[in-house]
Amino acid sequence: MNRIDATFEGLRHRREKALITFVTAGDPDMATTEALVLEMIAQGADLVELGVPFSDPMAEGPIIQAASARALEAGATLPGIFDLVTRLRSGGVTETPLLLMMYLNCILHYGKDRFFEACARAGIDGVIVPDLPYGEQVEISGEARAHRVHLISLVAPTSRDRIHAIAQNSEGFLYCVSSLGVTGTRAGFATDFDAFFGEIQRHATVPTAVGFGISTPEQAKALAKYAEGVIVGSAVVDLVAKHGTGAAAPVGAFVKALKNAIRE
Amino acid sequence: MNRIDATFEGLRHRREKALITFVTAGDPDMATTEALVLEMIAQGADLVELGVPFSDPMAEGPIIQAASARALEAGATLPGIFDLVTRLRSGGVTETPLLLMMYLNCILHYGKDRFFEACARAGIDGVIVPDLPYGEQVEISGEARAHRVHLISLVAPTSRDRIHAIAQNSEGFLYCVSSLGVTGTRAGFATDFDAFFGEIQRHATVPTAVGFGISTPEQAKALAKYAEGVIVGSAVVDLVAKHGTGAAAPVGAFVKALKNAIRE
Amino acid sequence: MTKPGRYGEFGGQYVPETLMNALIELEAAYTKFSQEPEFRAELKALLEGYAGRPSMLYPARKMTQDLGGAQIYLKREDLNHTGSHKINNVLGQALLAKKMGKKRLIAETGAGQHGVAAATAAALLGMECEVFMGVEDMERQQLNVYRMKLLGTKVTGVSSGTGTLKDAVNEAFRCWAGEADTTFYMIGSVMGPHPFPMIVRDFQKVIGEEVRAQLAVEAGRLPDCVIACVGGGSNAMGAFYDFIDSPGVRLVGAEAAGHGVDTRMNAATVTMGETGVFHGMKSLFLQDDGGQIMPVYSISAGLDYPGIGPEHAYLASIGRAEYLPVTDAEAVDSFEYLAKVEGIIPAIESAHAVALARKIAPEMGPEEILVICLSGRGDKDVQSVAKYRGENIHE
Amino acid sequence: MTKPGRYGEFGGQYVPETLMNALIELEAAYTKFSQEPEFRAELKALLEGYAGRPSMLYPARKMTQDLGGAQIYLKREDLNHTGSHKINNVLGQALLAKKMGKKRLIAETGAGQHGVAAATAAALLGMECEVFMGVEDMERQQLNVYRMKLLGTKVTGVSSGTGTLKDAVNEAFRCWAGEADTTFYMIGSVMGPHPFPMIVRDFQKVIGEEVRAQLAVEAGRLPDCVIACVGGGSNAMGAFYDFIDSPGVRLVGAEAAGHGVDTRMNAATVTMGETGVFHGMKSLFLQDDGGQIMPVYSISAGLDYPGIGPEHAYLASIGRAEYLPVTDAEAVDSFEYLAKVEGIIPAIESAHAVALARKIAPEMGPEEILVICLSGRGDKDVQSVAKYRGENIHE
Ligand SMILES: Cc1ncc(COP(=O)(O)O)c(C=O)c1O
Ligand SMILES: Cc1ncc(COP(=O)(O)O)c(C=O)c1O
Repeated sequence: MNRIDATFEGLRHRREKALITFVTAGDPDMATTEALVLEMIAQGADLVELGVPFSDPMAEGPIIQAASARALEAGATLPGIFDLVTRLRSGGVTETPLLLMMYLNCILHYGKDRFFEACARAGIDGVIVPDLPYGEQVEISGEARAHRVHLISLVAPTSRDRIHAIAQNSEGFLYCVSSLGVTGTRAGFATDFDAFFGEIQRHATVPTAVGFGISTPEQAKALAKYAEGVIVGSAVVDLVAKHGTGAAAPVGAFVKALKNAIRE
Repeated sequence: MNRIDATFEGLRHRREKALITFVTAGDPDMATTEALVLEMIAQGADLVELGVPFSDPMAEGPIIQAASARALEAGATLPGIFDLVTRLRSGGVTETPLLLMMYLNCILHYGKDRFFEACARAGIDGVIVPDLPYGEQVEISGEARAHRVHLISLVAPTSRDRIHAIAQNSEGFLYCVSSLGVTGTRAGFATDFDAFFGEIQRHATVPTAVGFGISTPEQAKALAKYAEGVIVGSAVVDLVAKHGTGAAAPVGAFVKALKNAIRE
Repeated sequence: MTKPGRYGEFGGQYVPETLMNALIELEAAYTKFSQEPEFRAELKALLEGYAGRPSMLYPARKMTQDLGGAQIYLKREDLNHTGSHKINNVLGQALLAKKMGKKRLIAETGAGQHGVAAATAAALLGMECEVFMGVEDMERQQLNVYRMKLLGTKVTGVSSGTGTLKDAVNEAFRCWAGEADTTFYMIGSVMGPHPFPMIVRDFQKVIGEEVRAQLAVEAGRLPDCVIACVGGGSNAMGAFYDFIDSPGVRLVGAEAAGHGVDTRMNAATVTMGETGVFHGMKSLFLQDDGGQIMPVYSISAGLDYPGIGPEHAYLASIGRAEYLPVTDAEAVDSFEYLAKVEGIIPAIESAHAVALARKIAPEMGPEEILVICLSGRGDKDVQSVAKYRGENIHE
Repeated sequence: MTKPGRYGEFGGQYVPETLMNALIELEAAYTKFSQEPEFRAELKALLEGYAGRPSMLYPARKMTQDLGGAQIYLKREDLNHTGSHKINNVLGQALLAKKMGKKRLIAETGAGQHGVAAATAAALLGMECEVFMGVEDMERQQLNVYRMKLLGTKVTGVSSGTGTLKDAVNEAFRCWAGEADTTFYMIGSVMGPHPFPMIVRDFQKVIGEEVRAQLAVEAGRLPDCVIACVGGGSNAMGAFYDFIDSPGVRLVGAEAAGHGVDTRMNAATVTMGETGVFHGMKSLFLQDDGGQIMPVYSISAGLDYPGIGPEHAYLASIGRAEYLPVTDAEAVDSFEYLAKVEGIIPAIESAHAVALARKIAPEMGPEEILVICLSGRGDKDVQSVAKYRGENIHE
């Protein structure tokens, strides 16, 4: 069983919400990323997304754009990230699902089949491709499935008629975008969550997780009630930007606060 | 009798050619111009042209353009030039014809009638207006005649069919332009002088003088055979440019050489 | 074309889910309005009564004589209002936006050509407009920035990435993702996710349609060869489209080879690129070993784009059109050539097409016809050509 | 007109005798060729097939609505090849020169507009060309100098006088006087000695003739008012001429008032000038107390001339046309206005006409028609307007 499915099943049994955190791999270097992943898991992260840096992260706001640029500048590559994942898996991270968040071109360039094979070998459980909307997923869904890597679907408040189909055809979990625009931290949300999640939950066949713009424990708590999981990205990356190689401690504290907030 | 007519008559009696020299009035200042006129007459100039500086001397080459600009810069004005002429006339220049060479706009701006009256009063015998070709002379010929000032006509190698009419209607002397283009010093002449002067002399009712580009005694001598007079301008002005307020001596020597050359 | 939005394997809609609804809405609106006689009449009125269409098809007699081959015609997009073919597209898109009830237009720009055109259309139709422009480009093209402001448009600097065109496109998509309900994104070439490549091509295909009609009158027949420069590919697609189904018409795109395709300093996408996905489309892109999009270079700011419209990638893949590289040196040479020979200073982009024509025309027969799409005028490029020639010019 | 070459007391041929033959030859050749169907057909072909005529008559609906008076039309000379009405004149004169068997063209230029047009015509017709330009102007307009060189023209600096347009005219006449047998002087406006004002007017009158024909179709009637800017006066004369005998058409010229007619920094010839003789013509000129030609000033290089064509002086003297001063401030304001309201960046020269229209249109009725001659496009002026507004722009 894919670790993502197992994790959500375990959480459901414990009546807990999943905390999903994100860091850009290789920002500021791979060693820091490794430490961050371990610390986040230690402090309560249930799933971890590793951002694969891309020159042109179209769906990202300034915080993750900058992290991506720093990682590329520092020499991050996809093979290097697979190495990191391999190290994490052999270093004790056996249960926590690890996902890659990355742009399609990097997958195509690496070779679709070769890519998913590498994912499976290293221990990647799912892939989030922000520029691969439902409808274009056939591009890589066959290869993903062949290697038992979940291709995570995203659904947005503007998905409207598409919500039904996306929800019904998702695997792992359904990434529910909590606000329009790009990733980043936000003071508030304009989305009508009751309506949005009402529609999603009517059709969802997998757990849901909400993300995009969640930056405080309070926001995490408020949104957790709509979904089975909460995703926090830019707020973590922002701490890495500020603390660099010494980010593990502040990130750990932040993750702990987030987990506490959604546990209550 | 107008001094121009009297002068050419006297020269004819003496079988001499007229030497007509030109300086820009007020270059570098009025006192120098006064000294130059006296010295040129002393060294053999039979008629003297005073250039009235104009902002845009369209018929002039670089030498006289520059002199014109210097004179304006130094404050030369038409009233100042009339004063100079008045001084010359009362200071002993009683016989030598003095002419103004100037652009039409300065005459019109001063007032045509007022202008010729001032000429007559100061002792100007003729006016050469390079931008008033035969055909437009009616503009001021009435006023000139009323004040007994000769309006000197110019004729050029390109005048062709016009030579006849210009020659027949000229007064004082006929200014025969020895080369195309503008005033200035020239190494040689492309004009077919035999043909040009043959045509002129067939129709001329007044003496002829040749000018435009004559800068050496040799050139003066060579051209003198075609006409009753030779006009030298830019070469004199060039000496003034070089010697400034001390130009009288070199200009005098040059004029003497010219007169000797056309006397032989 | 295989399915809507696909050109062979190329095209598609590779955008964040947040944008999908906007694309669907756009496609629906375009399908609806583009078939309405009223929309078509209004657009025609704008093209003829404002942009100055039809643009002249000019028989370049001296050039023809000088090259001694095919009869050369120049399709004079440079005579359009604002000086290039870009106006065709923005008038179409702005009108569509207005019909869709959008209040606000956004656009990306590289050197500023599309930005100025977009700002012009916005001013004319009385709409709010914001143009995204890389900070590097803003610094290099201050005059065009000021021009857009004169036209009432807000210019927003983009400092991410290389601070150039591709980053401006990224930022425009990001902005659009946040406010697609009120805002219309006017993309500048036949690129991006479906339906953009189709829409822009449809608004530009008037170029080729006019060429066909004008040549029918002038020469009673089709051209034998049509040449256009290719940045994103809008003027080329506009010039080619009407001839795709006429197999006798050779279609040639001029790519910017910058310092040469044997260097890293070029933008020759078809020659040097690989299939990939970027800016919402599957097409050919210049990429590095890791699949990162490469910084590109050309003396011509308008050709300085690491990708190409998907329909071009398709035409290249099936061999229907050829795409040949032209270096800076060749383009500058042809810029000077056309000025001297025909008294026409072409855009440096268009000079790339002229350069190919100078190679191809002499190999053709005197009864054959070659049409160059002169996509824009070169006033904007005089300074950089002077600089290229080592002359130091300030204004 | 009283006698050939005279417009009332204005006009004439006040040139050195050395030039008279050239003027006579020119008049004879013009009289001959301008009546020949072949010449007329060739010129028509150049105007339509190269310059892009007829130029559009554009109904400026937003401006009309904004001003709330007359219906405003813009005669779009800015869409011509090279971007202004100047091309009409140079194509006519260059063709005439060719017919006369001249090998060489010369021209004067101020900011470079006429020079670039002249160089263009020379390149097209394959003739040698030399343009005289004040050294001050060359320094200020390096791009246009380079543009002329690109077109194959030799640019000769004139350092005499103020080193500006009037000195360039002087020098062109001086040059012509020396080589009129091989050389044709293409003057840039309706100025200089007869027959130049007539010839240039004839080559520009197509503007007004087209307006008449286009309005007949559009509105079924004549305009009530025609407004044009006046430097030497060629675009204005071109726009006015066909309507002179239609007394219901009000003709208004916009003069450059620079910093104001109460300062010395202006070029408002009719408002502030006096009758005089300069550059071969009797007309109105700005002169000082001694009859010296005054240095003039305007933000618009194309209006920066101390005189006006003699036919304008005549129309002013008989009250058939009005000439009103427009300051730099008003012109810049209208430059910005037209950009924002219609998406058209006018030449700063033409912006003077727009400024008058903004005053006159509101006083007219909504059934009345006002035509502005938009003599050129404003790309060339963006930088100086930015500077005027205190923005520091470099390229
Ligand atoms: C004059 C001109 N030609 C060509 C291009 C390239 O664009 P496209 O390939 O979309 O025609 C540009 C882009 O700015 C341009 O300004
Ligand atoms: C665009 C434009 N308008 C007007 C003028 C003024 O000339 P004219 O009065 O002869 O039309 C110029 C001169 O350069 C010009 O470039």
